[in-house]
Amino acid sequence: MSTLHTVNKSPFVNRTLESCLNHCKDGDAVLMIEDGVYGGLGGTAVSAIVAEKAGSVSIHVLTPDMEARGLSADRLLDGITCVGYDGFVELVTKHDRTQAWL
Amino acid sequence: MKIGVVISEGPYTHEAADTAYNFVKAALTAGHEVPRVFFYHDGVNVSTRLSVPPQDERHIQNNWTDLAREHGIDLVVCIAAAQRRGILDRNEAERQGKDTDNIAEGFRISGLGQLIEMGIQTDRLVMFGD
Amino acid sequence: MEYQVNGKTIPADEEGYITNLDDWSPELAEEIAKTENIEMDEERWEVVNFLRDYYQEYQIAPAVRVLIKAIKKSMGPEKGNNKYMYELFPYGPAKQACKIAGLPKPTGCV
Amino acid sequence: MSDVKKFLYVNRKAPYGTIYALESLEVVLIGAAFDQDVSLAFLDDGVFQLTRDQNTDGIGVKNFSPTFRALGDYDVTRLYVEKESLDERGLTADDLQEIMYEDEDDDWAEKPAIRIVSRAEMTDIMAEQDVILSF
Repeated sequence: MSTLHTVNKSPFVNRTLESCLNHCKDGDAVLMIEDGVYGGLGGTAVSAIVAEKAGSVSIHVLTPDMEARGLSADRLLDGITCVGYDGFVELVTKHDRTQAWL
Repeated sequence: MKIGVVISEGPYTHEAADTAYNFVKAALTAGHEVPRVFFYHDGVNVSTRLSVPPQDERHIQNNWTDLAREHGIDLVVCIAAAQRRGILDRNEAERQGKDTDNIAEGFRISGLGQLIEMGIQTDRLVMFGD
Repeated sequence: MEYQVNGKTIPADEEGYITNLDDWSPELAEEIAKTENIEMDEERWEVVNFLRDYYQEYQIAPAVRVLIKAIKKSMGPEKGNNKYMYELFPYGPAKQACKIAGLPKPTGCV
Repeated sequence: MSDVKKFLYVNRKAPYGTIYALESLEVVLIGAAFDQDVSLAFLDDGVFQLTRDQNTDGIGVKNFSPTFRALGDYDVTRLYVEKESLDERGLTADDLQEIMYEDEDDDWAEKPAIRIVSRAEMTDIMAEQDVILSF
């Protein structure tokens, strides 16, 4: 049993990403969408807490949202996977429930 | 798999209705079923047929109306949230003594029970909002 | 729609729910009941007062099943049942009793 | 599998600044009619929804905090509040209003509906749900 968590907030505006990561269990997945994609960048104020979780939790970024914001995959932290909307759907079906961190 | 979708933020201000639209299209392409999309909070504003975005922008309401027609999706707008924000169908307009309705084709106004029912009847529930 | 009470005009919506909840008075309740073809008696006042107290305390009109359960608890099973409630208010306690009690119009959820 | 699903309403936003808290409560009240296994979670700014002495006279907005006390009538009897979220905001359990329910299985004894749980417990509660609604 595992959960897909979605985060759509920039981690520099509020602590939603942090709260999400604090409530993940091993084997869960986090998908960063909309402004949430900024949370996947390397070299930021939140990179360390994301990197720390990246071992026990799989972390993904929605490619179309990333591209819309002019970010390329090489700016992402190691271990983060890019997915399209089809990958989003796959994550939803693969995990037992989806929790949106709105 | 049956996937239920909730949109709880208004169109144009927020990306939620767009992300949900792209997600639902991908889910249908992958062979899943999306029996219902429930609109709550400012998400109910997606359903007004009176919006007139510039021609070079996407028409969020039309997109949903077309997708629903093509795939038989039940687009449900929460009545309590809709009444606060001035979204009415003909019945409600008459009941409330208003001079017009404004709900777009393909959408219907109903109760919050439809949201709970969707949670019970689908395998997954995905929420898009702010 | 509007009601006349003691020479004052009280505005209401198409379905007879008063526009300003502060306008409510027992005399107005009698007026609203009349337009619903209901004669206010002790039993009906009991329910209307219960609804007003409930609203005062919790800021919501209780769902019908909650109302019936609560009435059963405070007034006994012979009053806390559907049949009794619909005898008093044929079109339903949510619709008629709430209107007479001057509570907000139910949004028609569920 | 039974037909009853576990529904969790996750409340992470403060009241009044936005409508989410109020419209979340509206879903809970309607959803209670469906005989599912319902609980509420309050974490992050959501814990502010339950504070005592809310008075909205000055802002002209309806005060819905008393409605939480009606939840027991609707058979909603579990309000999980995260301890760490309270701590971070300088709150203790005493800052929250008292919300009681009557336990049908225990001769209608009055019991507190608010249960303070740790972040780890909250994580476990979330992980055992069928449906999570976020507000």
